[in-house]
Amino acid sequence: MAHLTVSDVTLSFGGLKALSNVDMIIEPGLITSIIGPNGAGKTSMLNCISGFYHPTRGDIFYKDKKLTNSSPHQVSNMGIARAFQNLELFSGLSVLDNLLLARHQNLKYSFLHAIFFYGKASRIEAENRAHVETIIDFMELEPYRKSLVGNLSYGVQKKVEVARALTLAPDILLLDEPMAGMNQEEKEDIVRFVMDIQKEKEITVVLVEHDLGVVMDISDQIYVLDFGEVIGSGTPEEVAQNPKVIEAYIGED
Amino acid sequence: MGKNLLEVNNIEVVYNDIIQVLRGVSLNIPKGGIVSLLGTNGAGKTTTLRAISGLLKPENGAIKEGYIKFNGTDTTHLMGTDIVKMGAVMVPEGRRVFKHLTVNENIIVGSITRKDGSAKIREDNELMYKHFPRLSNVTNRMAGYSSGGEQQMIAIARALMAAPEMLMLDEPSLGLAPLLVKEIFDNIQKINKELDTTILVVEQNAKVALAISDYAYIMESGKIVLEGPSKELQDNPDVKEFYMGITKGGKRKSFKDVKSYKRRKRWM
Amino acid sequence: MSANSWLATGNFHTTYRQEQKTFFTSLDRSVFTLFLLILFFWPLLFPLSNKYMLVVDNILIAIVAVMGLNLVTGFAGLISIGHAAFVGIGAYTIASFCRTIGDSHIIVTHFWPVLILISGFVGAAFGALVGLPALRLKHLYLAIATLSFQMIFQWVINFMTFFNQGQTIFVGRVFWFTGKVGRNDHYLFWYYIILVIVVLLGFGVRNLLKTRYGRSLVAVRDNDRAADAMGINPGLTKVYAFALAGFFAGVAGALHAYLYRGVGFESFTLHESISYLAMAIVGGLGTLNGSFWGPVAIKFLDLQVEHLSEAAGQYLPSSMNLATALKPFSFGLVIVLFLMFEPRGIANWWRIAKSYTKLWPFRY
Amino acid sequence: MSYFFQILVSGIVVGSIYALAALGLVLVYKSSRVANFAHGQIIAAGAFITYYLTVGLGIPIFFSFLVGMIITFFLAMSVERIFLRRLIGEPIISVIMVTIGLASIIDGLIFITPFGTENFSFPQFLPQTPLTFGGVSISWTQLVGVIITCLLIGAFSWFFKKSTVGISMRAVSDDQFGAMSVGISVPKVFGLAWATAGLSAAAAGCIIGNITGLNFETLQAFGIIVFPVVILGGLDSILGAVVAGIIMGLIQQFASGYLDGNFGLNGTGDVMPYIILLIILLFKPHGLFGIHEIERV
Amino acid sequence: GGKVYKLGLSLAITGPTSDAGNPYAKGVEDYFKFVNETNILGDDKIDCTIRDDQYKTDITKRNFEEYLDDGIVMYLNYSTGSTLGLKRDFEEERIAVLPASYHAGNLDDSNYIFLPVASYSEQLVALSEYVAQNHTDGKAKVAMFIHPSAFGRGPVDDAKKAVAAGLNLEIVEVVEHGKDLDNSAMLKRLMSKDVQYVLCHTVQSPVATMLKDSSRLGLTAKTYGEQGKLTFLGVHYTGGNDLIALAGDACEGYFWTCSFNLTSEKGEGTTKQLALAQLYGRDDKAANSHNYAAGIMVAQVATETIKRVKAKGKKITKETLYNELNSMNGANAYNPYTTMGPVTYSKTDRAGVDMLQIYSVQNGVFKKIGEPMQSKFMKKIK
Ligand SMILES: Nc1ncnc2c1ncn2[C@@H]1O[C@H](COP(=O)(O)OP(=O)(O)OP(=O)(O)O)[C@@H](O)[C@H]1O
Ligand SMILES: Nc1ncnc2c1ncn2[C@@H]1O[C@H](COP(=O)(O)OP(=O)(O)OP(=O)(O)O)[C@@H](O)[C@H]1O
Ligand SMILES: [Mg+2]
Ligand SMILES: [Mg+2]
Repeated sequence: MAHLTVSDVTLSFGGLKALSNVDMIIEPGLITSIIGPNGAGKTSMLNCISGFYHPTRGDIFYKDKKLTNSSPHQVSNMGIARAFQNLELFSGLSVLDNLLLARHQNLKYSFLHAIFFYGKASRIEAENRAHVETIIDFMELEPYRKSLVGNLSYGVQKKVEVARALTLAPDILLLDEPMAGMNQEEKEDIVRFVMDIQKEKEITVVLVEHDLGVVMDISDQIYVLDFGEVIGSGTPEEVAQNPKVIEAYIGED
Repeated sequence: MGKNLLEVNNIEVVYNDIIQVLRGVSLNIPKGGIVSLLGTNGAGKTTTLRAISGLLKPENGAIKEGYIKFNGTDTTHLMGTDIVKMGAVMVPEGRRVFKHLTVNENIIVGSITRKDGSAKIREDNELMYKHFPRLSNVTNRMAGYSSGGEQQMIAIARALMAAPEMLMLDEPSLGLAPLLVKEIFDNIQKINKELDTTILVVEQNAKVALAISDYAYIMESGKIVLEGPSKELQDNPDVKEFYMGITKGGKRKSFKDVKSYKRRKRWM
Repeated sequence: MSANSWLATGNFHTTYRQEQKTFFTSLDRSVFTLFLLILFFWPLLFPLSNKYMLVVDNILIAIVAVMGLNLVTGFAGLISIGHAAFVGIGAYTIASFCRTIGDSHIIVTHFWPVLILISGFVGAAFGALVGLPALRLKHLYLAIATLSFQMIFQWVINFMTFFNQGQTIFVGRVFWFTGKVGRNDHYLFWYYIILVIVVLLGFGVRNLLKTRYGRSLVAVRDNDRAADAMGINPGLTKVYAFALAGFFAGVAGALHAYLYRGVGFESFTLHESISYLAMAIVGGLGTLNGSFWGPVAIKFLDLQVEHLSEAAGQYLPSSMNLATALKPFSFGLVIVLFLMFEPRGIANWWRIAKSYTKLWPFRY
Repeated sequence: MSYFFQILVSGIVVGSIYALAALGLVLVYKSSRVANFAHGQIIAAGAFITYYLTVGLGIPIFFSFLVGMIITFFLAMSVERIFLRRLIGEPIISVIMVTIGLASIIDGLIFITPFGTENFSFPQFLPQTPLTFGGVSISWTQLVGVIITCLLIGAFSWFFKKSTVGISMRAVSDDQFGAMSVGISVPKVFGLAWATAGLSAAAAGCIIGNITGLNFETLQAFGIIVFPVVILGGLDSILGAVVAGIIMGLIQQFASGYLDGNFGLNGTGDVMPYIILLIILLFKPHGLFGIHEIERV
Repeated sequence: GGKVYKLGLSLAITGPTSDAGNPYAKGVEDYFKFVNETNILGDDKIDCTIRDDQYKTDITKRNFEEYLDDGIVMYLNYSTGSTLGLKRDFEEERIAVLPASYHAGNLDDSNYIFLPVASYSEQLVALSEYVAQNHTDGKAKVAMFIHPSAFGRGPVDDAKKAVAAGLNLEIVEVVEHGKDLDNSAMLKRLMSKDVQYVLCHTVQSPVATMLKDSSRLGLTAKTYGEQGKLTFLGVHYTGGNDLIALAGDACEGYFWTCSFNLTSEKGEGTTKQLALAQLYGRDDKAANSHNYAAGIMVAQVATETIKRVKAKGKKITKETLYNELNSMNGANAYNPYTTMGPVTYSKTDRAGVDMLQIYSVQNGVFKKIGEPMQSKFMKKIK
């Protein structure tokens, strides 16, 4: 059964249709990519899934639950994490704190425990810290652990963005252009992370990316959007042959 | 090609008085040329551009060593406004358009430092829409609602309105779809030819950057590690592998095959 | 950890739990305990006059209030220009009891700890209520909404007969195990009560900040959209921040009512709200110890300027208002200079001093 | 009926004075995102300077209005230079607090002069007989006040919409770094914003001073009263300030005309603006005309 | 060397009502200086600490505690709010207090507060009586224009009681004003209810604004009680030179009660007052202010009490001063040069000067109307 189903979603801003009648099926355990020209509605799609926008029409289901009108924290609590296209970090905090924060929902202790900081609260906080350290290891962020996120270079911030989403330990990870602003080498690193995430942690990945090389190489499934409509979908090979896609996005090389 | 328009000599930049980011960077930009600056994340490319355009101060950074000369004048410690007036304008990383201003207002703002009369400015304003016809459809829309590519064009047009001698672009291809990248870089080339604007472009997308530039620098951890005419660098095997993803066989290497170990770069 | 905890100089943590400790070393703990002991015993050794004891009590009450303000404004980033009104809510809770059951009813005089707690909760309830606009409003719009609350509060108190139209509502003298707290012991007695409350609340806040309940505050301050995506309900968190602040303010208000043995609305005006803000900022927004420094500094300054302007008044031609002018002038000047040269408040000096002693004698 | 119309006209008159008083706040906010809590003090300073010029130095009153405005223009500019420039880039709340401290400093300075505590009034220079239309009357002072308000507000609206400097002031509030990159001098913009705010404050101070007499407490209280006005209108909208000013004026006049003394209520004119403000904010969180922050994730 | 007697005064030199507090402080300061320099108490000196409380009860309380620590023998207070708020402390400390607030409530449940002059209530009732007496046809319709605070509201109930006790007028409305820029709405409303007299109990600047609006709307009576127009009258803090400064021509014909001599009506007292002001270099404004006179007056009373206790050869303590004040009546009544009549205190009457003078603005100065008078109804309703 499909993990995430987007059925007939339309999203309008005033007169502008950012998405129109989009259908998507995201299979569990795979990497699904969404591509398309700028302003095609890719980010809007992720926003609809993660609850930042609510579709004007249509529905989105996760497993059996309808999340069309859920707010972001509800979606996140269902196990869908999100990394943003434009950096949305807690820029006044250190990398470590950014990651610790992401575990909010997984920490179950009461307010009273917190005030007195005994028993449960202290134990769970220690576990939380341990978990975050594994992510820091995994994403190779050790050197930046204690530095203020706002002072890091663009590329590193993007990495923190992905790491933070990972910290949520989600079922589905939505990545919005995680490789923008990186050079070849760094892209390779991120690709490796993404593939490891998918393989080792069995997380379903939804990827929005402009680097066709990356997309074609690692996706299991691709959706192509243009002006808010799906103009093609399928395996990388299928998409690469699709004339509409070539015209709208890839261009003749 | 004429003499050097910009000369960056051995500068060192420190943030917050403690974090040293640039460790002796030198660049020369010839008049009328296109020069590209490549490098890894956090290498200090953005910092270099900030240093040249006098915008370190707001970030609590400062040039501690070395000097920068623009058009023969020492600009090391000048403020951003003065440097713009002298003719060096930067298009900042992440575009930074004025979200709540209309597209046209964004472009007009670029002319704030100019003193050559409103007629000339209006003329240039028209000219921008010739360069970026895409923008002429959306002149009265809030810039914040424009797509990424449009915002990049707005940012470039805005910078051009200052009638600069030298334009510095910080990752213009960031987040743009392949077709748009092409369009933007075509535009850059055109601007260089038609307006005779010298261009310094910082890029992650080495392929396109090397394709349009005459000369290139590669930067890592605050130092220039490699430089040369773009043509030569395009053939450098390390550049090929690390910046363009081309294997020794000349084929594009697949991301699926990336290994967890890293080959050492020869220049390190 | 090294065998002798007294000699430990760095952070030798082998488990993450050790990093959560309130005191990293025994030295820290001992210094702190000593400090507390001093706080408890000095008034016995060096008794102060009533006036100065009143000033000291006042500072402690301000610390309670500012701790609350710091949570909502410093940590959660929601500017509140109505904090004095919340303090007023606490004070008027006590006053309401006095109005309905009489100001020397046994509940007022004997069960005051319960009433103080109740005032805290009433404050929290109003805090949550006033925090509701935070679900929709941001930045200055929210700040002015809190200003509106301040104004409406003043108006209600000033016009409702139940609240004696803002005139003083008397509060009776309380009883302790030793009997009625008389005029001479009054200020000393409340010094100890408030001190205990400050210490308890201080530890409460400190613990809270190490947990998700504290972190969520900081998250909505820095980026509420990202917080939302991380599973933190930003709206609820903001309301909760206001409720927390309201609780502290309510407690402070109740203490104020008992200390002054009366409640009048002039103690809870916009001007007071602004001084609470000043204290929070001068102390250092978003730091716990700033909540202590701020009130101490501002109240101390107030006192000094008063002395100064009095002294000036003696020597300057009395036809000039110089003496009176000095007070607002220097108050403003200190705040402005502080912010110009140390926008992060006294807490920053504290941090610098601390890192200096840590590294000493090895600088850098 | 003339009861109703008189209240209507008074409401509009009072409202336009609110608008003018609020204008300075909007000007500063529009370019620097700072809410200036010292605005009331600047209004008072402007009024007292003008008073001193007229009465103390005997300068003809219209001329001293102009000079007073110009002096306040430079005064506000230097306030910005001395106190606020260092704080560019600091958290907004620090800057707001500086303006609060500034208010206190100006208080102190004004207290040194007799203006701090005593009452004064401008010499009468306009005809004393009010203009009356069908039972509704308006004084010359009020009329002139409304006209000056309209003129100033019209001028500033044009300035922000059309002139490059005006646009660049808005640009600065959007993105300071972006603005610097195109060569806008952020400090100059802030200085200009404060200066123009000072100018409008002086105008407001003179008009209020003509209506109520010169009393420091009264004048300085305008610094707070204008907050519900600008918030209702939308912090960065000049048009908003005008509309909201008039709405608030009407609310106050109608509240005191119809509510006070009738339902056991009193002093509603003081509190109604805040209540209405809260209600309207629930539906329009950016005020009536404030721009919606573009927040795209 | 002589002894030093400590007194304390806490008042609003800055903040709300400082326009009154400022000259008041000057009066107190100057008179005590004068006492010390001219050896009125022989070798003994008075040391009166004057401190600003910005009209806030909390600060007043702190000042009071400090004065107590210093060992003051008599206390001078200012605001209504703080006088009411500290009532219990005065009782506990058994210290005589002279406030600048003439609020009648100060006298309830309290034995130590001595009002220098007739209470606001008495003044307002006296004004009401004046209105009733001089109104020609039928019942006079009256509105009250009140400061929205304890200070303003206090006397309203007493005025209502007086009406209930048979005073022949109708109180149509009691308006608590705000910070209005324009009172047109209110004035129009009053007109619509056929109000003819407006009794004010607030401070000068709102009255000034109202008077200006009324004159603009053409509603101000040209002569007292003119039909279809409004006649304005007010209590102590509504009038004085500042009102004239603020309202200009609009306050012509404004009626005002005051227990102090005004410099606009030359007399022995005012000459002394002006001389004192000149001695200490006060400007004209302060010198001519009735609040300056009020300040001098409390200082005079305090000095006189000390002098009398001394004359009896007793020690100057809180207690002796308190007792001395209580016996300041009959033949012992004290007549300071600042007031309309003698100061009388007793165990049952702690309002000092009972005489009131009605003044009215004529050609830009306050002029006496009739002889000093006393309220009749106030005695009835007590
Ligand atoms: N909050 C909003 N209000 C109005 N229009 C919006 C909003 N968010 C997105 N849009 C519009 O919707 C369209 C789709 O935008 P979206 O950000 O989804 O594009 P995208 O495919 O992610 O582009 P890019 O590759 O540049 O990130 C654009 O035209 C954009 O202007
Ligand atoms: N304001 C700042 N304060 C402190 N450190 C900074 C600041 N800005 C940048 N740095 C540090 O300087 C180094 C270089 O940053 P810079 O932004 O110049 O890199 P870059 O080459 O542009 O990288 P990218 O390609 O990721 O944009 C980074 O390590 C970064 O953490
Ligand atoms: Mg996108
Ligand atoms: Mg960069």
